Amino acid sequence: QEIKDITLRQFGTGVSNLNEVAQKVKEDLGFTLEMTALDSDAVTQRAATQPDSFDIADIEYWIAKKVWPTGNLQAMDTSKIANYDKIVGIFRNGKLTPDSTIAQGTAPHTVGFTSGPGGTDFVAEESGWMTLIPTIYNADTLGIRPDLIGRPIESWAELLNPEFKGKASLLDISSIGIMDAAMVCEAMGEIQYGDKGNMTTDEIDRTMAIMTEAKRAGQFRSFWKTFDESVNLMSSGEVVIQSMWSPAITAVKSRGIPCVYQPLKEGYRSWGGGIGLSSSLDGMALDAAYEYINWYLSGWVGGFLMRQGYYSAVPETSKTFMTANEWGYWFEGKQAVEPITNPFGDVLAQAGEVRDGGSFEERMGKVACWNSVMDENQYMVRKWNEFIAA
Amino acid sequence: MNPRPRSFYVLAAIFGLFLLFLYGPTITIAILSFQGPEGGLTFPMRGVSLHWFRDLFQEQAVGDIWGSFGRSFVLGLMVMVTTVVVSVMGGLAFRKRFKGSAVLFQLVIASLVIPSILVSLGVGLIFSQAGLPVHWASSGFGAQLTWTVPFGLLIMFAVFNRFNPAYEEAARDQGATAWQTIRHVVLPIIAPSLLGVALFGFTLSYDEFARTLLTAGSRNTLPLEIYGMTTNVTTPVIFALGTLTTVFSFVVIGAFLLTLGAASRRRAKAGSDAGRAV
Amino acid sequence: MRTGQDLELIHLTKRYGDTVAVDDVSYLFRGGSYVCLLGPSGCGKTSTLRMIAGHETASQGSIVLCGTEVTGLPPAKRGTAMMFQSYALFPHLTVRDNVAFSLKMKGVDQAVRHKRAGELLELVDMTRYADRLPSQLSGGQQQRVALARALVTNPQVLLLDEPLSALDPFLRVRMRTELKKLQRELGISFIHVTHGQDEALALADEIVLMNNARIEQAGPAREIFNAPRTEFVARFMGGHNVVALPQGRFALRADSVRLAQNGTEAVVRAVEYQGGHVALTARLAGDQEILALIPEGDFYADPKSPGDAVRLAWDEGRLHRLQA
Amino acid sequence: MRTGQDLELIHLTKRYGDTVAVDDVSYLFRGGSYVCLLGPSGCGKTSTLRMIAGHETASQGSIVLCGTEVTGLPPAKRGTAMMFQSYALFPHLTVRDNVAFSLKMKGVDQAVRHKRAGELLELVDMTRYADRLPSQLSGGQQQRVALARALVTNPQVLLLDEPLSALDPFLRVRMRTELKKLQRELGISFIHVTHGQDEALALADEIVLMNNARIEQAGPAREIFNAPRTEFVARFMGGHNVVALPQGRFALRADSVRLAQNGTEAVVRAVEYQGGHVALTARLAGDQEILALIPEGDFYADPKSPGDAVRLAWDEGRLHRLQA
Amino acid sequence: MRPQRTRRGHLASRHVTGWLLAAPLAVVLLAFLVLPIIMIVVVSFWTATEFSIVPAFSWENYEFLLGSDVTWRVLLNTAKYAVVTWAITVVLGFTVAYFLAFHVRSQTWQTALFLLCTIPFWTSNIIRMISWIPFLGREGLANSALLSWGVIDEPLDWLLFSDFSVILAFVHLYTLFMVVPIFNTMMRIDRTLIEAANDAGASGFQTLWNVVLPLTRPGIMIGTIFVITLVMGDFITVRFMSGSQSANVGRLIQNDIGLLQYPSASATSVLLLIVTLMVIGILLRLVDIRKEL
Ligand SMILES: Nc1ncnc2c1ncn2[C@@H]1O[C@H](COP(=O)(O)OP(=O)(O)OP(=O)(O)O)[C@@H](O)[C@H]1O
Ligand SMILES: Nc1ncnc2c1ncn2[C@@H]1O[C@H](COP(=O)(O)OP(=O)(O)OP(=O)(O)O)[C@@H](O)[C@H]1O
Ligand SMILES: [Mg+2]
Ligand SMILES: [Mg+2]
Repeated sequence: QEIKDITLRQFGTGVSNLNEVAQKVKEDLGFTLEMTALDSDAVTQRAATQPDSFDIADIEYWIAKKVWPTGNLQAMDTSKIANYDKIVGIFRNGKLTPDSTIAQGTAPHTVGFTSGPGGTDFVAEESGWMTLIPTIYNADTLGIRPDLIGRPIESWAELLNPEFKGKASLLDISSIGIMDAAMVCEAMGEIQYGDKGNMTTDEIDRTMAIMTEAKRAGQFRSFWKTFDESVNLMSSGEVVIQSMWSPAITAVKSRGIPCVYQPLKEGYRSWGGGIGLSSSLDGMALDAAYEYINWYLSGWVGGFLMRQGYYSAVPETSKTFMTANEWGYWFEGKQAVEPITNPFGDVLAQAGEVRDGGSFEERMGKVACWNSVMDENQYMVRKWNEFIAA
Repeated sequence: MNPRPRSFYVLAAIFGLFLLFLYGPTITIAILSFQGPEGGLTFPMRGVSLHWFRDLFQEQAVGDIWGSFGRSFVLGLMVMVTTVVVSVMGGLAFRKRFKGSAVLFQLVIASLVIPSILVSLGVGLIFSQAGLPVHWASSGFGAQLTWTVPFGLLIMFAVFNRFNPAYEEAARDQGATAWQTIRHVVLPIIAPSLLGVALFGFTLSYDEFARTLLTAGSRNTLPLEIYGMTTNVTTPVIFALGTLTTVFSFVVIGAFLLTLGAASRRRAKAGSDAGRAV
Repeated sequence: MRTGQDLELIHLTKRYGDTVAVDDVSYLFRGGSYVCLLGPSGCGKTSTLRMIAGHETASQGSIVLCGTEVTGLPPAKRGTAMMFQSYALFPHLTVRDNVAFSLKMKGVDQAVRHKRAGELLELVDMTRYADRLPSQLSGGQQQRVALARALVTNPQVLLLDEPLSALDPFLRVRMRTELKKLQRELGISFIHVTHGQDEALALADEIVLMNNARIEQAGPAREIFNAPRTEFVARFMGGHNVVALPQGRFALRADSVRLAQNGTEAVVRAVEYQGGHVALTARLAGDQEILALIPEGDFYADPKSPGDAVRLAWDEGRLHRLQA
Repeated sequence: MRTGQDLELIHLTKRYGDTVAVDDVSYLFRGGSYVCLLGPSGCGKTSTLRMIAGHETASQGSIVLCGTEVTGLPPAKRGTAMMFQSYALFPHLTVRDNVAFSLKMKGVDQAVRHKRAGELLELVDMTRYADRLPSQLSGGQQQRVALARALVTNPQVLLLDEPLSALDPFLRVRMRTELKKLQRELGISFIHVTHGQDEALALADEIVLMNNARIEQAGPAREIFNAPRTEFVARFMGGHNVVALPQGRFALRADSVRLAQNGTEAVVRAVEYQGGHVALTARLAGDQEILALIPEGDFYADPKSPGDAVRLAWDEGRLHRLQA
Repeated sequence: MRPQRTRRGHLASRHVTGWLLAAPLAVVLLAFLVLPIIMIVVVSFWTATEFSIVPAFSWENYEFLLGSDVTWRVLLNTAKYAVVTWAITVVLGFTVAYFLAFHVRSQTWQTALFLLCTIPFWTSNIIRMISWIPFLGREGLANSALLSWGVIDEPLDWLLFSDFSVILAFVHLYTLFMVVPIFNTMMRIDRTLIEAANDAGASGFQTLWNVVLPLTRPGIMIGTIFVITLVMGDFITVRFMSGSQSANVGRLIQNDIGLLQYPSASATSVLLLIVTLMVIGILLRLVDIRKEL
């Protein structure tokens, strides 16, 4: 059997399951990568219950907290990963720079390592066995339509500002949505959380009470669950302020609609994604999978994703696949010197514009919390259901 | 022929509005599919072009429309054939009023009314607990059958309620075996209804979402794929797909009606002097 | 006078759940005769015929055709053929293919079976229509095709369930002549179910009159009409009065009753013109109704209307004693 | 002899696309008479009746009832009522509610309409069944209910489309007596569509015989039977031979033909027993077929079989000259 | 073929061939309906961790489910959607079926108009659902049309992401399920009954109310069964069209599934199953489906 006969089946959400990546894999590595895009619920569900239906899972770190203990994924030997040392600190020891504080929530490094091959636990330090290889990550904040709002927005608290009644929206993925809600409540000064990533039942109750009241008052136009919904809500003018993902804002902008990724004084809510290997993967296919991971971290994909507004786990390697202008704009937060385009050729920014939120350090250095799975997760889910049904 | 009463025009207007309502989304889709390359899924229109129709035949950023279309199509055909076969056999069986048929009938009704997500969940659970791999052609196929087969069966009930058993007796009288009776008499006579069952089975399967959701396995059917595509920026390309589907359906149905018309005209011609003699 | 072609029913019974549709019927149908099974609705005619055809299993008893017990055989193995009430022509097959159907089932070559079908269509004078579909034929034409289809298997007995009921009266009379002619030419037995006594009288060599799942009376048509055994037979065959006299009940043919100067007093109730005759219903003292069939000429020489008083007379010799 | 109750059709025409179903028919139905519309299938009887009822619009011409032009009026405003062939009883309503239906439509109180329905059920002798559903009635009973329902509106004209065709022959004869009786009692017009000439003869004061969308002949029943105007009438009414002689075509009643020692030579073709008579069909030289209706006694004194040579005779005076 | 086959033999063969013919049907239903439902019932008594289900008997799921007022609120909401959708589809479906059955005269036209109604259903439901946003949204076709006609001054918000839009989508999706059985029953109404009513002086509306409607009841019942079950089991329409702002039972189940809470999802499913079967059970008492087809 030759490597070009191998087919690896990868699934994930449409965020990173891009066909261009598969094409490039075919070109560079010779084997076939089959991409299946699913919605986020289905991703979790498949990773947790159908280990035979995939070879590579492209999931988020907080989901790993649920999926890893099932044993459906296998630990990865860091020694086989060429660029391991160049992976940003966030995914290794939690610190962007040696003196950063670690944000609240399920920080990626806390679920990034396991005790060894076959392990279903998490260990705090770099054990040499990784659960997921980080791929992309970003910091999220509120997206706004400056043309329809017409004034500066500085705080998460604005989401519940009655001024935007019927024109606000929130993410309806409970684990993430509650974080945004917590950011809002904290910004309003209503609640002081011990750890937003791991709330007490009391904190959950109070958060949901505030949100429920706002919902009943008609604050929200809609909730969204998929990337595309958030884009449509924003670009159709249904909503002028909502919690949003950075590339979604980019997508709205690429249609020529003004939309701002609004840095806020309370900081960002952040997330990271990574790829894991199915435990049923072995032999040549496993070798191919390692080859794929190494390739993934070697820069091309990083550049490709960075151009859409994500960050690469190994920025250094990506740099070689980007122009100085691009690197300056996307990573260093500098003014563009020429028009900036996304990988599909759509112009996103003209010369002279700067990226919202600034440089990599400015963004990722101001993470207030990570998407997470709480100890009181089940309780939180039920409360969230109540909120939706209210 | 009597002149049409006033109520006809009122009802015709209501029917027209109903059609307009049914086609509302279809029309929106059609309009939006002709946007320029900057177009999104919402109004206002951004340019006018055939860009998205061209794009439909190229690879998308996310997902594999034609691959999943192929799977949906194959699955639709599998479901269609199975539905026709199973419901014809079932329809024949129920005419025999065998012991236990009442219970089986209750099950058929249950299958029809049980919420789709339960079937999806249940089949998914069974497969995962039994350690079987879920696949659109196994678990997905089965889950869809719980919906199409009862429908097909109901149609077969309607058909056999109107089927004159004298045809079968005549065939038996003429020395046809049980199988020959079915093959040469029953099936040809009910063939038009079978076409209906087939069409129905295919349509229901082709657009089935809930029952396939937890049972499709590693590869998506078209509805799942489209749903999955919404986890990234979806472009008017899915509207182009919708428009193309609609045009295709019009062509198919138009052809069907023309054949029907031609057949009846041919028949009318052949029998023009029927009833004159004797 | 048994022949090799006889059809015999021996203690034949048919039950549907609690209903007894045919109750212990025994009868010998002589080969080559035209027999009508006659009786009111629900008396078991169809059930009997279908048991003979093999489309219904007998609950008890047996059926013997040409000396062979056929009770358990499938329809096509019995030497019978059936013509269905609504003809049951296969709507998707042409006239020719309908007729050739049984041959096709036997695996006969197309050329051979088309030739044979052609012969039968010739017999029923339908050659011209061989390529039509049944829906393109009139009722009478359909009937002939059905006949041809039934005869293609060379049956010893042809079974017909109300073959004429779907036709209009004009056609009905014409087709019954043709049926009778055909039976005579072919020399096989026809068993014909009907509930029209005129049809039975016109066609049958022998009438089997059923009532309540049993045979009430059987015999040549004239015998049944002239010598009804029971009141039921007399009433059902029509044209009879049933007169209650001290000596018992008697049947009196309506055409033996006449208007006379000296006779029993009666009051006219209804007058029906029937072409050659007038049917006059009158009530005698004691609420007895009498039907008189009076030749048109006689009646209109001195016409009566409902309400008129008349005198009716008949010969004592025309009274036929009824057994029940 | 016009009365105030007359129904008149004036140049009435009905077209369905290219087919002309009723072609320029004019006729005066006298009030209080029983008229049968007779004719072969497709001749336009139903179309005529439905135009009178108002269920079909006339393509041309007009309909005048009791001096009022009703051509454009809705059915219920015409003073006609219709009894449908298959009765068209509302299956979800009881017998009483069926009869009371039109009163309910008028907004009549329940008590009043039930009383009136009761009277009509009394009239047709169906009081006992008032609470049944139609499906729980026999054919004859359903017919009476349909009759009661049609009569509840006190129509001047009752229209009946083949009212007896769904009944078995036994019941048919009984019901026709009742229809006639009822018409006489009510004194209103009945227009009764049928394609059975025996039915028409038995019931009608006047027969309107249609053919090919036109009236072929109309008049009292006896006149039609005894003096057919055309060959079509003679053949359709039955019991007639049409004889071609050098002087022209003549109708000859079958009961005027007798077997005789000295008569025209003929060969027996078919013999049909008909109860009191035997219908003997024989062929004369020159392929002319003659039907002879011979009294049973005479025939069986010297029975004939198909193929026998016989001699047939008739009185010249019985020949009736046909106009076409 | 034995010449003397006994009555019993014949009977037995009827049951045997019956079951042989029904075998594929029985297998499908057993494998993909009965077993899964049993599985759901069993799992509803298990417990779950974050990531897997634990086969240990427990009432916990039901305790929570039946103890929470969310359940009841959601159930009520589900019922509300079902009832409102039913009411609208029955009126609309009846009207459309009435038009097709009684006013469209040729069968070819009936077929053609019917097929015309089905064409939109060939486009994926998801695509159609997405397209409601540009149709009903603030800047959508409906609002811009109304604005340009001067009917309204401001875009209507309640056209989208509201109970209105949910019901609208349901009506859009399921009216045809009402039309077909009603049409089927209507076509079997003897046309002379209408004439008889006419003859009795009934106006068009009186005929409709006193004759057509009662006789169409079985069709309405069958349509009702379809619509009620489809709405009760739906989860995707409610989510899309309410902008995730309202919930029905289906969504609760789907949420639980998304979070891998299978036992809890199963318990909710069992509840939904019981409610659905009860409603349908009642409806089935009012109509004999097999006879009415
Ligand atoms: N399949 C059946 N199941 C139950 N009862 C039946 C069945 N077929 C006939 N019967 C009953 O058996 C009796 C005789 O029926 P059959 O059809 O033989 O009567 P028939 O003489 O042919 O009547 P008709 O003149 O109305 O055709 C009737 O009471 C009928 O209701
Ligand atoms: N609705 C219609 N559309 C087209 N042609 C019709 C229609 N109704 C009747 N016809 C035609 O009009 C002619 C007369 O029909 P009508 O029903 O009046 O005949 P009929 O004398 O009642 O016949 P039958 O004895 O068979 O009932 C026939 O040729 C028939 O085919
Ligand atoms: Mg019968
Ligand atoms: Mg007619």
